[in-house]
Amino acid sequence: MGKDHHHDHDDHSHLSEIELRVRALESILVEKGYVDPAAIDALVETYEVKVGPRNGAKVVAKAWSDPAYREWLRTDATAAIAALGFIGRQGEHMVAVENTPDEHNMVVCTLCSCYPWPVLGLPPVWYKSAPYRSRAVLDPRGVLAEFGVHLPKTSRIRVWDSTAEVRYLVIPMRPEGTEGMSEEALAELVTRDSMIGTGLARQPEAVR
Amino acid sequence: MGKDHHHDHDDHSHLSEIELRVRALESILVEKGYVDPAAIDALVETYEVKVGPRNGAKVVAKAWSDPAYREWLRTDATAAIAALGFIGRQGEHMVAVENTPDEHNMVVCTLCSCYPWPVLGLPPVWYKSAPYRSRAVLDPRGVLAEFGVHLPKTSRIRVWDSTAEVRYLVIPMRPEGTEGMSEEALAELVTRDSMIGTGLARQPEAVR
Amino acid sequence: MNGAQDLGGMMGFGPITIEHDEPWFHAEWERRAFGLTLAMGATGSWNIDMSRHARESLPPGEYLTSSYYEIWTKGVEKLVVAAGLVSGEELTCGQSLVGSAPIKRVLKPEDVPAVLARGGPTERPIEQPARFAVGDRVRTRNLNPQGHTRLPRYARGRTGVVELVHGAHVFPDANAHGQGEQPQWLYTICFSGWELWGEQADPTVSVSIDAWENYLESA
Amino acid sequence: MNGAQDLGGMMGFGPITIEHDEPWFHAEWERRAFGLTLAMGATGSWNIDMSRHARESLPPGEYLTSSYYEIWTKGVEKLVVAAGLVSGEELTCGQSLVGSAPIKRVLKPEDVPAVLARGGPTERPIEQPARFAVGDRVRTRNLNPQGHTRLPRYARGRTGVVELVHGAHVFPDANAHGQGEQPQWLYTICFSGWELWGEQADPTVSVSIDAWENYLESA
Repeated sequence: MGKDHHHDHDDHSHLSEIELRVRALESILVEKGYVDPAAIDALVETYEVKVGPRNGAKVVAKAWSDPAYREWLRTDATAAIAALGFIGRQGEHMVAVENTPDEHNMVVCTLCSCYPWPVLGLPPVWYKSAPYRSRAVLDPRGVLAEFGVHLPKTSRIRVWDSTAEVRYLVIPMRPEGTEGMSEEALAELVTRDSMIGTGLARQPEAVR
Repeated sequence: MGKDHHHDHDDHSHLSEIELRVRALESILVEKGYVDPAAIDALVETYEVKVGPRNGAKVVAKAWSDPAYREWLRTDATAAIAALGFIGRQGEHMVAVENTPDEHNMVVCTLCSCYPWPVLGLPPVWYKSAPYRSRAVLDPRGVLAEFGVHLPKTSRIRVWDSTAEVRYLVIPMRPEGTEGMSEEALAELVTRDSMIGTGLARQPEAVR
Repeated sequence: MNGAQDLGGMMGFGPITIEHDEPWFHAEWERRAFGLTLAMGATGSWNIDMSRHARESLPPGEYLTSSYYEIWTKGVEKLVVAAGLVSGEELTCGQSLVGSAPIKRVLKPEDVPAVLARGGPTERPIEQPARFAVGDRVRTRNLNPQGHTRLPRYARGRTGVVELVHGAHVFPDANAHGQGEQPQWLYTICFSGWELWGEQADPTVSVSIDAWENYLESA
Repeated sequence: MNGAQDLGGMMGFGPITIEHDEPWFHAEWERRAFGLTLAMGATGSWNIDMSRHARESLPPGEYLTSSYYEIWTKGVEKLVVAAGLVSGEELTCGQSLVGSAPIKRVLKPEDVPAVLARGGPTERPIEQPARFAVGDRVRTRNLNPQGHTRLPRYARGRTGVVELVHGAHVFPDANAHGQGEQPQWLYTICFSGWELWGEQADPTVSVSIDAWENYLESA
């Protein structure tokens, strides 16, 4: 329909418009002294380099390995996660929810993009997108299938819509055959998606 | 924000894109023999020249003047309207709803643009627009105010959302001081908006 | 479907733009889009419920940023492709590339008045008696079909009163998907503003929808 | 508000686009938009609820056709104008035209780690005891405010069970509009899929929202 071509064209002109717009906004805010551009650099660096889902993987691996920590995580996730050094913005009030053979947990923010930054970093584009936000609460089984996750038909699916400042971390099920693995090795099995609930932990074979 | 300029630009390129698109579609359909361009001309001419809200105004004026017709309109609007020659597409199943000092009727189609073509012609852009469709059912009083209609706070407002193939014609209240006026003169007082319910009939002074 | 067409109760669209002395069409292409939509409709290649579904299943962002006759045009494009009358490639390159497919009928200019006068009545005789009568309290079902429906979201799971009984009419939820007309009793159901919008609603407002029997249960 | 941000249960957006090895940012302007949104947030000129409302009150068609950081950028533009920090004219011509307005604080790069670590906790001590306890059946109110709310449309007027009690938290519906924090008890309310989406819903699904006490009544 001449449509794809048109869309490509749109995306390009769009990008340059928004580039100009962001540049203008930053220059105004900097010129007025409201924003220090070096602070922007520091913010970006924090989330591009320092904070990411490896943090959450450590939390999960510890919960898999240490029953006392797991219990702490269940009863006071904010404190248990803070004990590993993961604190602050968009993780002020944490709740950990545990998958079981009977129940699978999945997290969404239908109203915006709430996501536990200190343990997972910034959300992926799909998490913030209309297709995910619209369907996660209506058809979570269909959404999971798109992620390649096919649960038994009898498994309960529990969706957590993050409508307040509470942030949810899914504790995926520990894969079979991982007895005796170190926390570090276990952490390798914990994917970002498994902590959102759109994936499962990897099998140990997959990382060997 | 450099925004208005950009939008203007968009609208222009947009218009030409859609112009090309409609032209291409028509030429394909004509070339394949599915559509006779003269039939398109005839359809357009019908609704641009022949069918419009003067039809509905005749219905309303007759209802104001003739109690038997008014009763027929109330009980079988499709037949009563057909008796004046207004029949067919988008008016197959008509219901007339009468305003009273206590209750004001207003028509919308929240799901698309259902509208009684044989009596009102094609709907105005605002009737088909998101602002009207979204708010007519939630805040009809606010919508009426935007049309300059300020009802007493105690007046009931009755909104008809045309979700099926039934089409609604509002019979506005007959203005005071119109006793003895001919049907033809009365029809002059009946505006399109008064038959949708976003207006009132004009006062006789206004047309003198 | 819970698409962008289901606008009742949405917010954020701004004021209503009222155009004085509005022309019936604002550009020549609108005339052609209007006429070709009706002319193609008259070929009998699809029904009105399929047309509506073709329009409402545009991606929501596209639906809300397209003008009215743009939506109609995109709807016809989808319909002719789905009906096998035109290929996607033909639309892309803007010209007919292969012969035409069989078509039931072609609207001739001289038949326009008769076709418009006939319209498309949707009332059908059915044997089953109406389940509800004027004055009955009914509750709309909370239906969320992926396909076409004429039960708007704002009126689902709400209790109202039967105000009119319209006879049995073609059921759009079936007819839009090639499942036949499956006529059902059609009712006007009136709800209080409170029931629809909660305790903060304007107490003078009531709103009705026209609802097929399948949308309803006794309340 | 019933804006385009309220996406739960909508249809028609197509499949989820999953990007493997997705970068944190897809263009330099996204980095800047992200950083300047957080840096301006740190000035204390508005709160997070005001930010969310600025974004969600974009016209729905614009919201749905803007990328994520475009929405953030447009949000900041609205907020700086509303706060009197930048004029619409300055945004239009893309440069500062007059002196700056007073501002509470400016985020320095060396303070970034501490500011992020502190975050913005929303729990507040209140004297009033919680009205509901874990296991209580509650019904969400059917609220349709013109302003900000965190009660999504799909979960209004629905009966569920209190699953968690989170303490009292800042009430966004007030805080977004400069009416103070008005902290209230916050609960996780769990609903069956049937309750939310009707009898045709997947019986294995349940969905929770986090709901402030004002959103709830006993059921």
